[in-house]
Amino acid sequence: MIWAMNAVQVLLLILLAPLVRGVIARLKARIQNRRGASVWRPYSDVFKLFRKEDLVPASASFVFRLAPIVLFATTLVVAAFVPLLYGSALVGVTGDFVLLVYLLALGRFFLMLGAIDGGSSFGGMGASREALVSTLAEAPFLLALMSVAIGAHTGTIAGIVQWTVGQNFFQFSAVHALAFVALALVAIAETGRIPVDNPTTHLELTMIHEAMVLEYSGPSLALIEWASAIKLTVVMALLIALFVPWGMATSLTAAALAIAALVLLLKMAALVLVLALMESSVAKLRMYLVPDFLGVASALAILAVVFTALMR
Amino acid sequence: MILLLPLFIPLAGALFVFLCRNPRVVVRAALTTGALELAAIGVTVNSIHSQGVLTAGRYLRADGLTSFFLISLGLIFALVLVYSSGYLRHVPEGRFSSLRWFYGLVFLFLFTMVAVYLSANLGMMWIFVEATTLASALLVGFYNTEGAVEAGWKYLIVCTVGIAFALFGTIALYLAAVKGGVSPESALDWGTLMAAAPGLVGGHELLKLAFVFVAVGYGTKVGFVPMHSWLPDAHAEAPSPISALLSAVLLNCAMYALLRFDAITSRAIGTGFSHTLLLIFGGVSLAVASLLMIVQRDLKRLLAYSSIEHMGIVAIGVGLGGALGLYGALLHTFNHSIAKTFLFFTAGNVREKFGTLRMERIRGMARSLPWTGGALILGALAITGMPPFGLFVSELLILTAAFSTAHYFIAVLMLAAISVVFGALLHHFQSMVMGKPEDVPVRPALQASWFVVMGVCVLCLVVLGVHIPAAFAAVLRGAMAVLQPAVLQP
Amino acid sequence: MGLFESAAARALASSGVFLFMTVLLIAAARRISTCIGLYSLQSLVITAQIAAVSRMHHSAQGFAIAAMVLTVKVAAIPYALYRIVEELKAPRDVSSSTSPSQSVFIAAGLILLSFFAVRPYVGVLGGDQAMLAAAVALVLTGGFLMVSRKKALMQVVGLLVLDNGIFLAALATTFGMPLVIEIGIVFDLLMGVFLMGLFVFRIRDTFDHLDVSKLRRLRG
Amino acid sequence: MTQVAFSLFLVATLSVPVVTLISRRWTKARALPAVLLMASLATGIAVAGAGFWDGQRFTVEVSQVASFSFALSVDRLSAFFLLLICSVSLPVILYSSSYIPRHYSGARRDWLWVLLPLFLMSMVLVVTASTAFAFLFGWELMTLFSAGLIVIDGDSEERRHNIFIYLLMMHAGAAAVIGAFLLFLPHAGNFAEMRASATLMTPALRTAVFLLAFVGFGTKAGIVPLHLWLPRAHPIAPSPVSALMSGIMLKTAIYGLVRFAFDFLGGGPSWWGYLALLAGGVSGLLGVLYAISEHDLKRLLAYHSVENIGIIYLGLGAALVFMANHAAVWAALALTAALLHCLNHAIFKSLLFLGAGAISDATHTLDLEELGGLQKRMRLTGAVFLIACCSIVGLPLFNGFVSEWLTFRSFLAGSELTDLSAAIVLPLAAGVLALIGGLAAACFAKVYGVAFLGRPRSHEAESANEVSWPMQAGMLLLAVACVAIGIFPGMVLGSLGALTEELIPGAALPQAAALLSAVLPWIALFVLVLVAGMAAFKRAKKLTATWACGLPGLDERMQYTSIAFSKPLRKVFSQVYKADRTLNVIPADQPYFPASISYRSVRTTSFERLLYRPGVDAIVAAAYRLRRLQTGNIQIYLLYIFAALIALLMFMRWV
Repeated sequence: MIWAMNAVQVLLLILLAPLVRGVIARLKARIQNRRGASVWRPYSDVFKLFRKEDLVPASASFVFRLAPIVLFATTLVVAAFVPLLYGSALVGVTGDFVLLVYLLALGRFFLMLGAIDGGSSFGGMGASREALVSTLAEAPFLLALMSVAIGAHTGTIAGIVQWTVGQNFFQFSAVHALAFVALALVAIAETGRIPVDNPTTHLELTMIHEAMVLEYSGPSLALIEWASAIKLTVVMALLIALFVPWGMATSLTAAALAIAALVLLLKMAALVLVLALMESSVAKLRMYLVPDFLGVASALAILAVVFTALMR
Repeated sequence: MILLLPLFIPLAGALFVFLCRNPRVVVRAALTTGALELAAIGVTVNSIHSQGVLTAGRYLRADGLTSFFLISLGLIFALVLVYSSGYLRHVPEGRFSSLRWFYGLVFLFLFTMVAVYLSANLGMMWIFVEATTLASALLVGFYNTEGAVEAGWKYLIVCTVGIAFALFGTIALYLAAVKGGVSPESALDWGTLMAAAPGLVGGHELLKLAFVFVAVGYGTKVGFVPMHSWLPDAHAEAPSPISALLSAVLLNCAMYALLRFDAITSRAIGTGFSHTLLLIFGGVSLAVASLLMIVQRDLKRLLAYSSIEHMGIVAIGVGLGGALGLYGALLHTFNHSIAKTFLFFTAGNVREKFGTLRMERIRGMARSLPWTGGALILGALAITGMPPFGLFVSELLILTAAFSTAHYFIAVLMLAAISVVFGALLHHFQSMVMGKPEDVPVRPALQASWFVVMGVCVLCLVVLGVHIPAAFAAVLRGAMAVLQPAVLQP
Repeated sequence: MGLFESAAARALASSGVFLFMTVLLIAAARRISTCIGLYSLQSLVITAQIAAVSRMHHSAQGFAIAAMVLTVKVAAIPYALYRIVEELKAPRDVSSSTSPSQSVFIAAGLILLSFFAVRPYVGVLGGDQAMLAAAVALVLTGGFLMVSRKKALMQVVGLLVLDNGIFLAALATTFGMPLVIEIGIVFDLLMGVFLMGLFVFRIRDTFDHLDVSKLRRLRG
Repeated sequence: MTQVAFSLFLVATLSVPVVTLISRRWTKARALPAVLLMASLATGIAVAGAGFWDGQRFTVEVSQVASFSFALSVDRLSAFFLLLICSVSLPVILYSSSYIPRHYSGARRDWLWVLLPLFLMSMVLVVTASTAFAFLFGWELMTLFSAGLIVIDGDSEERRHNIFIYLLMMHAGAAAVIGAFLLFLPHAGNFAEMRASATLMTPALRTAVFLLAFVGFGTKAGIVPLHLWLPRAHPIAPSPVSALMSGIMLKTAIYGLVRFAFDFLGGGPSWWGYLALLAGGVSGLLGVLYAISEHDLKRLLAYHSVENIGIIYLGLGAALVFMANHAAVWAALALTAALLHCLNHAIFKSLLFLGAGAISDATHTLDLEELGGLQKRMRLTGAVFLIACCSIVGLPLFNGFVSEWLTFRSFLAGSELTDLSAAIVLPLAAGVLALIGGLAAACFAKVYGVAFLGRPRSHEAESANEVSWPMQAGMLLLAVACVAIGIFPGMVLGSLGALTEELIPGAALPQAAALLSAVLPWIALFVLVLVAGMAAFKRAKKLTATWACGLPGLDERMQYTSIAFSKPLRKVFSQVYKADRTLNVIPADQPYFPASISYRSVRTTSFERLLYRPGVDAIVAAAYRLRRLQTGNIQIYLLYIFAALIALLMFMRWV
């Protein structure tokens, strides 16, 4: 029963991910007074790409083709960490935040290699910039998660969520606020959204993620796109689960789950809206302002950790 | 009467050598005499260990300490003779600097040193220590070059002045003994003094005075800073075999005299004063010598300073006192003698092949002279107390003594100084051995004698590094038993 | 001032005064040969003292020593030194780094110093204070000569004076050491002087001068 | 039984040099030394395994023949490090058996085969010694033999300078180690005595011992700022030797520190731990930052040794802090993490150095800017190098991750401590570790990407070929070890737990073991997913040219170089590098076209400049000042004597 539940959660994440992306795109378009594409557009993109053939640069080695698969696989496992409707997850029971962070790092590492393997200057540029961002993002990511974990006296995501559900929202410490902001900033950097990176840019010199995948096509590109969609959704779900898990089902009854699903949808919608608003109101940062951006995140994360220690 | 043997053989050898004119005969005679002398020493040592203290008349005496120093003397001397037979092939014929004179003086030198070891009477001992200076002065000036003459003069004057103070010290001790109720004619006999020492407490001040003078006097000969000034000059300018003798035997000889006095003094008025003095001298010598080694330009001068450094270490070992310190110190004198002989022989080769000892002119020995270069590196490792060579053991022993008696300052000083020395030697030798040989000298066939000598040295060093033979340990214990009748041995 | 008086008085009282005079004169002397002569004189005084002391103690040994000292220190060594000076055919001034007058005053100062120095030991060492002081004074001036006089030979002379001092000290404190020892010491001295003479010649031959302060090839 | 096997192992290893010299002229027996050495190492592995997994203890006592009390004994700790040495050096020797003959001939080859076993022997001596003398004996020899191995590789002014620095720093470090041992006197006979006497020591003495050990072993381990020798000495050795030095020799220092801090002293005040944490953090960060700025592969790897030693020190520091706070369980966790990282680093770092050797073997260069596209030309080498990169970066599925994960967990556990400072410092240390990990990832993405991926940047890289099979086999073994430990850490963790329980009284290793055993299956699942994915998406692929914005003539020189790749990070952390850049522009008559611009960016030497130079200069200056006292003037010399006499007489009056 519970396993099935967890499996459902993962499937939900994987399948809904492109939709989330589509919704964000559509919302942004509306905010910018454009009609925008259909919210199902990402699905059709993925399917189309899967049907196309794989163009591989002559100079590339097996790493080039391995990279998207690894990226996709890691993202899947990460997806299996996060509780959505019920306070448990496939890996979430035992998989702790360190593993989560490092799995993402694994995927990213291979994507960077794949980008370099392309043999063009853009791939190298993208990888180099990705290296900068991810390097600086890793510490605040871990620290923010850790501050929460310290509060919950456990390292596993599901454990943290269960603990948080047990708490009262209104007597929440500043720690969570700090950690939340830090994690949100990191999430933006991780998922390559504005102001750190612009997923829809067509100007090579400003790209990070897009520059890395410039050489990819067909199924490989499909995997990458889907993976990044899942990553975005997972991170959002993670934010929700860690900081506003209330409304999750406490018992495995259909009613409870239905309510939980509804609540989750609302939360997601709110988060999407915020994201869309922000992305259309903020300008992308210059490359060398990103460190400052992440510096703020780090500072907040450190404060969060220190406060957890002080406020025991 | 056995004791007369090691005394007369060198005298006879010297006489014979002086008389005969044919150089080949001279060398043979020298080697035979050396062999005989070695045998005589062997017999003496053996009978010391079978019968205990030997005496001949009132003025000759040999005990465990004697035997220990005689052994190292005999060994080094044999090595030096063998090496010289190959080394001194072309000597400047001149007054006092012919092959005859060389061997003649060498044997006189040997005689004086053996006499120092065998004399029962501190006055006698003084006379012969002074005699060593006289016998070796001409050898130092052997090459008769500007440097040699200058070095010889300085050696002669500085040491004589120093020794003069030692005489005053001896007199003061004599006085103290006489006042202490020892009969005047036997008041300089070491044995008697040792026996009477505990009763000499009356002459407290006097004994201190005596020891100060003796320390300065014999210390000059040992090469303690600041009385060391003669040492680098003499070692650098003398022929390499003589440098080896000076560094490996003469310094020990002076140290032996000092040990005798130290034993009496510390037995009479406690170890406090004399050992503090030795620690001071040792520490200063160690520090100054190790620093000066950094800035040397001449290979043999460098080695000379390293001798000062090691005498400093020995002094520290003695000064730390206790069984461990003394054991280490004695062992260290032996190890140092061998290692330093080894290095001076190597330096001799370097000089012969490169015609200079200026280190900046010597490059790329690894290519041009692989054996000599290798020997240089081995010697450096040995002298800096690296395993598996003997000095590692003895230095560790002395350090152990320092730590276990909580002389942390001395210990730190010693560790630091050893590191500095290591750096200095590494810096100098590395550039000599490595690099491109500027002018590759014709690689001359090395003497078989050289290989023999070097082989023996390395063998001794390594053996003493990994395992101290029981017989040798017994000798060491015997020597310590003489100096510290009270202290129980390790 | 009183101290100087007392020092002078004691000195007069004993034969030490002669020694002090020789010391001062050597300090003042301008020519090597003068110094040698003064050294011989000094040794003579010491011989006299030995004789006196051994007369007091009725020791035949003492007389033997006296005789030996007479032959070696009063006759042999000075003669040998004279010959060396003759042979060398070198300028005979002592070429001091201090002017004669300065040297005299320094020597006088050293004599005073020696009186101070021996005072605490008189009790311990026993013996006549004046003689002790004289001994120390000889040692000090010997050292002073060796440090201040540039001529190689003068260093020898200084060494001899220093040695005289120690000899005298031995005499003053213990009435001479066993004969054999004394003989050995004197023999050493003889050989030493011989060798030094030898080296003086070598220095002359190799450097064409006798100025030891210029022997500075080996340093560092 | 094991004792006999151990003695056999020692004798066999020692016999290799002899065999080498005997069979020098005998061309048929070229492989003999290697084979013999590998056989003895296999024995060593067996012995060590028995000691480590079964916890057998035994002693080989040779005091009666030695000049000092001299005994070798193997307890779990020794066995662990013995296992580390043997199991890592076996593949390295296998590699060398082909590498050495390919690169060295005649006397140099013979010397290598003489010195290699002796070097290994000295390290074995260090980790199995149970008396101070035996330890120091091996300690000094280890330095000498490694230096000898470096010297063989060639000779130049720079190399000589590097060797000089290496030997000098090692000697100074050894002096500190000697001090640390001798402070136990009079109870320094053997380790058991020292352990017993440590409890009776005064706190001051214990602190002195710890600090001496910390400095002495830190010098060998290469913690900042004592790391000066490491990036100088390791790159200039023959590649297999670099592997041994970086992989194993550094670990002997960790062994020493663990012996002292945990076994003898049994922990101390918490500031010891903070000191270790500080050293670890600084070493880790600066090590990886310096590494990023390098493009000489071996020097880059050497700097990464500094980084990984830093990570190990973080673990040790955490353990010390926990012990000071009486949290034995967590201390065990942290110590296990540190020890496991020792093993992991030994494996992947030697693999990386062997890979570097293979690269230089194939392309005759180690400059990243000259490489590229090797993956297609050296498939196996590339693959194992990739595995090594993943391991050192600490990515899941590879061994590096396991130890780093344990370290993270121990940091998290730090928040449970009641001591506030510990509860703040330890979790923050996790941030430092995360930053280190991120930087390492960037660095190795650069290394592997630039060296093995994309298009070849030089003709040598273009014409590179796969290396000989023994070299491949050696590297493959290590790579397998990386993955095996990465997926099934239980193999070593159990016994490591037992080991830490021996070292830390009252400790047990439940959490870590439980957590890991819980995490493991999911990692395995992840592997399955990965494989399945690969199988699923085997689709038709078509080779094309790289996209060049529709323009022709995209050539390999347009790829990102290693310098370019690391530029953003170097810009962000410019404070670290700032010290040694010099840009001098010589202006000409026209304002915008200067006559010449020369830009020079030296490898960082700020420590040398600020820390070492002044000290060395002071010593040398003192030496020259003393030299002036030795004026050739004999009269001055006499004056010295008189002065000494007077001084002593006065001294006498006082005493």
